[in-house]
Amino acid sequence: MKARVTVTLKQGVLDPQGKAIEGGLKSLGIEGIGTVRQGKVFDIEVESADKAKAESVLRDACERLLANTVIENYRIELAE
Amino acid sequence: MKARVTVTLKQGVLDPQGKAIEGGLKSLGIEGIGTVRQGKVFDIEVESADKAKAESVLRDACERLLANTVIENYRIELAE
Amino acid sequence: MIPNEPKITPELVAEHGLKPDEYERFVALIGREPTITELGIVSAMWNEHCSYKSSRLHLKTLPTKAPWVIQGPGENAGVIDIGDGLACVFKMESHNHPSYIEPYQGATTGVGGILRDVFTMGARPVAALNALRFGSPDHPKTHHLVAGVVAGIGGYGNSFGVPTVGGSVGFHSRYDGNILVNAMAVGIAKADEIFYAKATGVGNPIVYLGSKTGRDGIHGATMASAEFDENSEEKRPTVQVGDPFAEKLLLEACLELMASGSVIAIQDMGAAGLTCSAVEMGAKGDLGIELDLDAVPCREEGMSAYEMMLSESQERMLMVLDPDKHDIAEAIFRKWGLDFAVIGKTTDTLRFVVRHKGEVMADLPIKELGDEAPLYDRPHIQNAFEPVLPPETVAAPMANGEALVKLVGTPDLSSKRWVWEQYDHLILGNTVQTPGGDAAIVRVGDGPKGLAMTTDVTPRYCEADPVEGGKQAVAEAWRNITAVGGLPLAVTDNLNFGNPEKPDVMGQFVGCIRGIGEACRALDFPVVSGNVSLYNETQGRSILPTPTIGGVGLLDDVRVHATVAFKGVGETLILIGE
Amino acid sequence: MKAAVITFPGSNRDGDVARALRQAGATVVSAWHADHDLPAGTDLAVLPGGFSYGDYLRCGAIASRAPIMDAVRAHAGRGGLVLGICNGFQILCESGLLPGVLMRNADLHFICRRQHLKVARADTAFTNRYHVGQVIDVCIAHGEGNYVCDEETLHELESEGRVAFRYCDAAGNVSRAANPNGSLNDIAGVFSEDLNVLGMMPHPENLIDDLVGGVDGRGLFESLAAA
Ligand SMILES: Nc1ncnc2c1ncn2[C@@H]1O[C@H](COP(=O)(O)OP(=O)(O)O)[C@@H](O)[C@H]1O
Repeated sequence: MKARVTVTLKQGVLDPQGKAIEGGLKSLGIEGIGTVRQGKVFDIEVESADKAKAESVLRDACERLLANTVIENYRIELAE
Repeated sequence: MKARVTVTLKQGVLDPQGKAIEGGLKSLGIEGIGTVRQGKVFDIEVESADKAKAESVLRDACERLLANTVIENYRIELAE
Repeated sequence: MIPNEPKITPELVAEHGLKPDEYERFVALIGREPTITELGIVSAMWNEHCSYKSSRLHLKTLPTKAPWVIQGPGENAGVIDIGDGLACVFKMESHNHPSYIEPYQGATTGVGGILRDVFTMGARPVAALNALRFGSPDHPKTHHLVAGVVAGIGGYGNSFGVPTVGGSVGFHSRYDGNILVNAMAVGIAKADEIFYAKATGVGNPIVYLGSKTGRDGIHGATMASAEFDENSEEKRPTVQVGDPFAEKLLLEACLELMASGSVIAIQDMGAAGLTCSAVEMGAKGDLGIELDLDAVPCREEGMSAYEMMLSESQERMLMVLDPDKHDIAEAIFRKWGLDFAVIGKTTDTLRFVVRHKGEVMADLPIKELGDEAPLYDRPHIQNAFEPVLPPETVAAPMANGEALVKLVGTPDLSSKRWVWEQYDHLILGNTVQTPGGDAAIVRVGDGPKGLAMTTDVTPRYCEADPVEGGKQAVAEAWRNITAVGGLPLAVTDNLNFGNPEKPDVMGQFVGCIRGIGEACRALDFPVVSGNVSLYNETQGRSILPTPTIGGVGLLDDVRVHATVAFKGVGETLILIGE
Repeated sequence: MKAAVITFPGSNRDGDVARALRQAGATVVSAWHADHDLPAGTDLAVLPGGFSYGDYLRCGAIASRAPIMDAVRAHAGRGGLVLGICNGFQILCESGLLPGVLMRNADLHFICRRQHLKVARADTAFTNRYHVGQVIDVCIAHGEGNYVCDEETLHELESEGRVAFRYCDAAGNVSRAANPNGSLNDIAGVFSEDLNVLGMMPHPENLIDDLVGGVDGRGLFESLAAA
């Protein structure tokens, strides 16, 4: 089963990446861009065909490695 | 308008980071994970309220900075 | 008029870490009930970290003077004269608690803070060191903490562009729930171009520099702020995120600005950011300060005065500017892409006045905020000493070889290469002695002078006998510097202990300081800066007493130095000392 | 030889490379990322190491779009010399002046250590003080030095002799074990088609002094100073 995990910074946490990218876009003369916040996606093959099982494996992976839950949120989507 | 840009590595491009994460998950004893590919998301505020306009600004941003189109694909989603 | 919302309750006072009698003291000082912003301000000024209320009395006993000391403790960093018109500026600081919560960001912001302390004084950082203590290697959290802290220290220093040239790493189960991350920075400045925090002149602009202010690191009493929605899906994290890129720009902009002659006084925004920096600048200069928070560059919308005054957002500075140089200063900051805003002015009222949206949110006597902070002579006792073991009662090892292998295999004595290879220790091209020697050596500019530096402490000695342990830490730093050929000049310290309200912990603290003082006096090795970190304990169990000593020495000709490596076959080994 | 060292926001080895060039006898001037022109008379444009824009998007990505880069492109187009070290190499790849990309080190850690390199080509303006096969001892300090390109490009680089240096051990053996970051074919540096642009991950500028580790980096700067 294919899954996508999206990890984003919690609200209020400074995002130096996003800030630098904003600046980069401005200096390229690209107009009309407000704030930018950067996150990560992980496209993951999960061996299990059982949705609930796959989700629990991914949750474990997020909590323990993929996301830094002190400052990041994560979201798991499973492909149909 | 809020938008999300997702940048992922093209198929066939090596992803050392994804590989290392796979290894990391294994060594944590998390079972049932196949390949992992890592990408980026950008949550962007676009000033324009016009969808077509916003999309063209974002496309420009992707082509010129956000994605390295030699190795990366991008996808633009606009919030309703 | 001063808005009095919300009402100050005993719970709110407690959430701000103030004891009832401390709060009484504050009310008596200002003659009325404080506003929430004022409560926030005093909680920041009177906490242990800013006021040194438990340690001040004892720190005063340390020797801080010598003919080569230009600036002792009390400024952002200590300054010593190294000849040829140059000064060495250095300090060490802890970031223990944040690093336990989020090791990567905790370590980065620790490194960022100490680098700022050094370049605020006009010095260009030339080296960084660190002293780390982790829990037992088998503890489930240790692996994650080590990996995160080391990556964070490297992540910040490497990007900022300072070589991380030395440090120490140790493991002990007493740090399981409370690791230590002590970071030291060393910089070089012209001896007659050191910048201080003392404001001068009435009506001079107070300028805000660097990154924008967010809600980072606002502790404890966040619920006190009107905007905070307790039901919001996530509790706002209080973790600060370091931005070494912004800091690098801030460094270059500040040094350029200082060279332009526009800076009257400057102070970095560290703990309790705007509050501590503004109060210190005013109080040191016998001046009042007025701030208008509407001008503060904010990263988030709807920030209250309370939040702005307590935010610990990183990579920010406060400065008193020569009013005639406004345009020059602004141009420099714009060039480096940093925020620059006049947010207030100096006054002759000796009041600290904070306005927001046209209202006065705080109006406090500026000198008393620091001078009248509580001062405690906390009770201290000396734990019973462990009996000294006569050597003959310790069984000789079965085989020396085996014993050696066992020793070499212990975590504390293992190779630290994995750690220091993640630090750029070669940038700037002046690292004469890389990690792996007794002390690091960094050439000063194109030479011939060099600086030797080291961080040392052996916590189990300090636990067994605080006075002797304190002395030993100083002596080891001294020896490490002399061993590479340096003349030891001065130290910075980072005193990491448990809860000072416990007499036995306070006893360790007092004992170690006495030992450090005695050794420094005997060796003519004054303490020019330092940091105290108390309340390092979890579930009532305190860490080992860990007074880290950072020593700095001078090599007049850096080409003449010693290294640990054997140079050839058949050389004579000589044992020196008892 | 007049070398212009370009400072981007976040460059941090600009001083180091300027020192190495000066010591080798070059005239060194500085250039600013926001400038539209290189200083008049520039023979060599240098993109130094560092973390331009924090390396926050992709290493070198934002810097590669800076105004000065148009001037660098034009300079290279005229056959002018361009040297990119570490972050400079990343910027050159992002700007299209060199093929390929630099990805995270295979073990994901930043690595700073001494590193041996094997000189793969010595008949260029950058490397003529070395000889082919020579093993030099410099240092690396990077988190993203894993050189990756597609097969076709790799074939081109190899068949056209455009690899400048490869990672090797002290004895000169090029091998996976001596490769610190996982880069393809152990590539540590590559040339442009006309051999006038060099990008490399290691830092020869930090090995120009016996007191600070050795002098194996000097050859590069002496080659350039004489060019
Ligand atoms: N956290 C660290 N950061 C940088 N260098 C370190 C760190 N820890 C240890 N080192 C370096 O590794 C070497 C050996 O460290 P250590 O085992 O503590 O040795 P010693 O007890 O001889 O000082 C020293 O040169 C020291 O500077």
